[in-house]
Amino acid sequence: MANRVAIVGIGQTHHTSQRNDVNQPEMVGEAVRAALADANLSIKDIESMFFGNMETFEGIFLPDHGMAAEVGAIGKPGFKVNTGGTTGGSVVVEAFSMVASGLFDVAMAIGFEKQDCGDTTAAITAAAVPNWAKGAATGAIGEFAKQALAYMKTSGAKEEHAAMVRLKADKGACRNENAHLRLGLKSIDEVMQSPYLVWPLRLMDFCPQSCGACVLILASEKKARKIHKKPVWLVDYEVVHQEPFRAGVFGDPTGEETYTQHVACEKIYKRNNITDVRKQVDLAEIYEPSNWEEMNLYEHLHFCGDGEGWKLIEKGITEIEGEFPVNCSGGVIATNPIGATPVIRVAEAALQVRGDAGEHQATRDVKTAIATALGGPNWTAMFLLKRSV
Amino acid sequence: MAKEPEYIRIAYKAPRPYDWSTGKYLGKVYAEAKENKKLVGNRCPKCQYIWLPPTPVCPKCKVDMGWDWAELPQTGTVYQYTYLVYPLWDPHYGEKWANPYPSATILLDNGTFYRHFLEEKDREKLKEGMRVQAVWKEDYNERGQGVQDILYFRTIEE
Amino acid sequence: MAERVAIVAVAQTKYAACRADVNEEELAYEAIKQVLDETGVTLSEIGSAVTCSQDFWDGRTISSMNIQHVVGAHLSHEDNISEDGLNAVYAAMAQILSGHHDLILLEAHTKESQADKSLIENAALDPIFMRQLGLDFTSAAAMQAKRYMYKYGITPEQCAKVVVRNRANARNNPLAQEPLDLTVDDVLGSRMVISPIRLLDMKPISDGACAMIMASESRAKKLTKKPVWILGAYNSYEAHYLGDRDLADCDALTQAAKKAYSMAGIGNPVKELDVAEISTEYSYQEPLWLEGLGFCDRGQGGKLVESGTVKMGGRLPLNPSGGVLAGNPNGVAGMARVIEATLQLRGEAGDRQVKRAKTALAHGYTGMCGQHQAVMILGNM
Amino acid sequence: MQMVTEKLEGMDVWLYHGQIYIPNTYSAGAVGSRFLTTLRDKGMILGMRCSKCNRVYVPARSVCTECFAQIDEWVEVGDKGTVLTYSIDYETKPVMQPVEPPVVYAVIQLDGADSGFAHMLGEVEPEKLSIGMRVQAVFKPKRERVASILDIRYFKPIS
Repeated sequence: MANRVAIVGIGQTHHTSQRNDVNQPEMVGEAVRAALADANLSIKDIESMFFGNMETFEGIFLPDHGMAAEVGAIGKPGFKVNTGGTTGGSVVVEAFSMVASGLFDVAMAIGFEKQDCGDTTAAITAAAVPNWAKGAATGAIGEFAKQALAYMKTSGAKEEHAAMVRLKADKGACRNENAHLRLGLKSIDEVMQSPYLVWPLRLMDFCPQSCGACVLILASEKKARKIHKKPVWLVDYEVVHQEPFRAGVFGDPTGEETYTQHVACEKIYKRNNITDVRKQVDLAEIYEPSNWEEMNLYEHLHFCGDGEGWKLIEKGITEIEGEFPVNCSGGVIATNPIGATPVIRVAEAALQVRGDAGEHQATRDVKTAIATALGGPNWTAMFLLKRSV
Repeated sequence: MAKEPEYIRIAYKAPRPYDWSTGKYLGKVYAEAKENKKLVGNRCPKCQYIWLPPTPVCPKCKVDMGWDWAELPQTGTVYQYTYLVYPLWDPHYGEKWANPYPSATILLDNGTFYRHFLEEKDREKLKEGMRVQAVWKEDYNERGQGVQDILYFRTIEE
Repeated sequence: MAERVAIVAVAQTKYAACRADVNEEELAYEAIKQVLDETGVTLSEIGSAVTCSQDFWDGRTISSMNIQHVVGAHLSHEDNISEDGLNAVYAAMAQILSGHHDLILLEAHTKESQADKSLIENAALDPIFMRQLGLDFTSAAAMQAKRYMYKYGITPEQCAKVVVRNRANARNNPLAQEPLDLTVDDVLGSRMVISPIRLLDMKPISDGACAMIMASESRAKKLTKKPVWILGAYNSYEAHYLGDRDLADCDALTQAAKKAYSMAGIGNPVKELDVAEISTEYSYQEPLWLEGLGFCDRGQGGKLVESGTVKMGGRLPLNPSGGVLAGNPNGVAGMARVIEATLQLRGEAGDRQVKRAKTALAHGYTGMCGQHQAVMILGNM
Repeated sequence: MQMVTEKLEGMDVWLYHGQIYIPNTYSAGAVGSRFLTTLRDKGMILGMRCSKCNRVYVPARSVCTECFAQIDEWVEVGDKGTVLTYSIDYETKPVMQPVEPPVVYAVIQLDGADSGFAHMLGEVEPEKLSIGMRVQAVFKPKRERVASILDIRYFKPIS
């Protein structure tokens, strides 16, 4: 690989369902300024800017153009990417490539979604092939409902386990001042009594629609050490897509499919000599649109064996004070401004590695972390972060 | 407490029209459905899997599919199902809409997975493994909408 | 740059006013199949796909799902760039230079005929201050044209000559959509659409797709005898709000060009470039962009476009392909420019071949009044 | 909306004449809201000055285009100005255009502003338009104003 790349600036807005006080460009500008402040840089130091957003969610075509002034992009190079839920992952990959390639020393990855502009589920429904599966109209929720069914069937997990995941997420979110849903849940009963959205998924089993933005500043090795006292090294990434028309998009009842998570994590673990994930990696921030999917992802990312995901949550292993904390930030089920969501995963993992996560800092020392993105028909983007190289 | 300033929001209600083409592969499905009430997919020359919807390239083997068509059985087994509780905004219909029929992943009897709706709306009677059969729109003039020419899959006793 | 990045194979569909006979996937595959056949590369070997499409044009959220089978993205890397196609080439270049990938398939497609162009463009405008006025890119472009003509004395005749030359050049390009024998009077007599822009000042509605294979230097040499190298590339944003910049100038393009020249070691573009393919959806843009590209001084674009310099056989032939004015879809246009430049540098441009072409420029832009400008320099040495 | 399909002649290919329809609502934000409510309530056009660049932007916005500073110095600009450029749209676009064609668009430099202001011209004869002509805002009657950029009906020529 060419140049080493480090995260030297992290900024995000607070995330919430409605932002009337700002328009979309101003909201993204908040995160840009927060990242600049974190890196102690001025906008002049940023050599290039890359944007990630799902246009149909806000109904704004070329949104990067509309915000050029508010984010300081005028006169700077960059472009926008769109790969569904993994968009925020793709934008980190583009910014990473631009620095690793030597084309730039400093690049900004900007993910954003202002979901009070439109109807997210409607926009996701528009992802169906219009002259094929028209009228399916269950959006992403329907797919994750099927995933939950498949997971129950193959692993033997109970609804209680999904509720435990939700409770853990809320504990993290309540300690994270930027998180969207901070419910203060006291027991799993509160989760299991929430109404059904798409059977068997309940309201509290699924992620919200959030407004928010998250920005990372990436720098080459020679610049990184000058910019930040605690650069976090983005040592590896992998992006894996897949065809969308097999049995289950997010959950495979046949047990025969290779998942994108398998391909992504196996490549990353192999390249980085990781043979025992929970021993060699200290923490993960993963993209779990539903609590059921989180348990699924534990298995697909090889945090445990197949069918054992629910045991990790039952034993408290993935709690904030656990042996292998997952989503100390509260995760996607608490906060989901889609284009920003994967950038937040990387940002939160980096904050943990820096030890700067404040109230939601994991109990154990975090030297190495994983961040993932999920989107489209179960696409994966995955990143490995380290304190030292 | 300071009074919140008046915040303005600007609303747009403009449908964007599209003329989506089936292309020739999906067009073949439309033709067979309309003319013969047949469900067809195309077969990968390498893995022999029959793809629905059809595609020019096998997604898994990544080879050219050629033009090898196979008729699919219209009976199968419900592999998974779910149903919508709240109406959701459907961007194609342009209104809030809840399909009254449960959505299912059906394993057709040849081993191809296919998603469609189930006629059975009684949630108590839905179960995985139930046997189902396609029910077509009978009026020729109403067909011509591809797989929407199949109204739903009906529970069958065997 | 230590390792160089090569273009290994290129292909385009024939551009057409309406391709209702295919969907996006089939359209894209027409081009992709050609680059696979030419190189013998299989989709399974492709490490990464960089695609270029717009959800608004495809009428589908996550429009890259439309083509993921035909780019071989199953259990493989795909990124989708929602900007002009030239930026996809730039993204692929970075992926190769980063060492993460050494063989990349690129694809861009748009079927403009299936959608309402004005409504889509209107959705790009700031929804608070501009969208409600009902502006689209053409009505905004007309204001840019008016301002530019006023400020620098560019004439409708000079703009008409741009159309005549581009449409005539297209006659030598078998894939061009609308090659035409036109006179200046034909252009000036065509229907006024949005004053001062007439029907023939605009590109026609267009459907089409293109594909490329790019590789690292070592990989490229195994795949082709005629690699084309990317020598420099850069892009830049302008301000969005129409009143925030003087529409008669194009600072972003000046910036992008300067940086791309400096990467490629080019001091005098008109002398050192052999051919240029630039994106112009409207005739006035050619003289304006030429100023931005530094081919002439500010305000001298009008004289340059009617001079012999930019004609076939001139010192720096412009758009031998017929350019975007002869019909290329949004999003595809910039990648098509890279492809045409590549064909010139490979000596495979047929009747439109520029003799002894060694260094070429490709330009693409996205958005209202050229808000996002991208420049790429290519060479065959 | 029912699914309407059409078979292409001579081939097994169908067109689906459909739509994507998702209503959208956009927040103007604090600065944009004050600009719009001032249009509605006072018939007054507000700009924002960057104290560093000394540039006045209209419509008022929160960030300086030149220097990226966050700006908050409100200034009233004139309702009269000079046309920087214009175009005349003869096309019919009923869904998106607020008035019947031809629509005359213009960028106008309002007195006291450093940036142009994009809007429409009215009460004009197309052949008498020119860059540099003086124009003045014509507001809708107060009861018709709803805090939108269209509370200004158009700009009309003045001598």
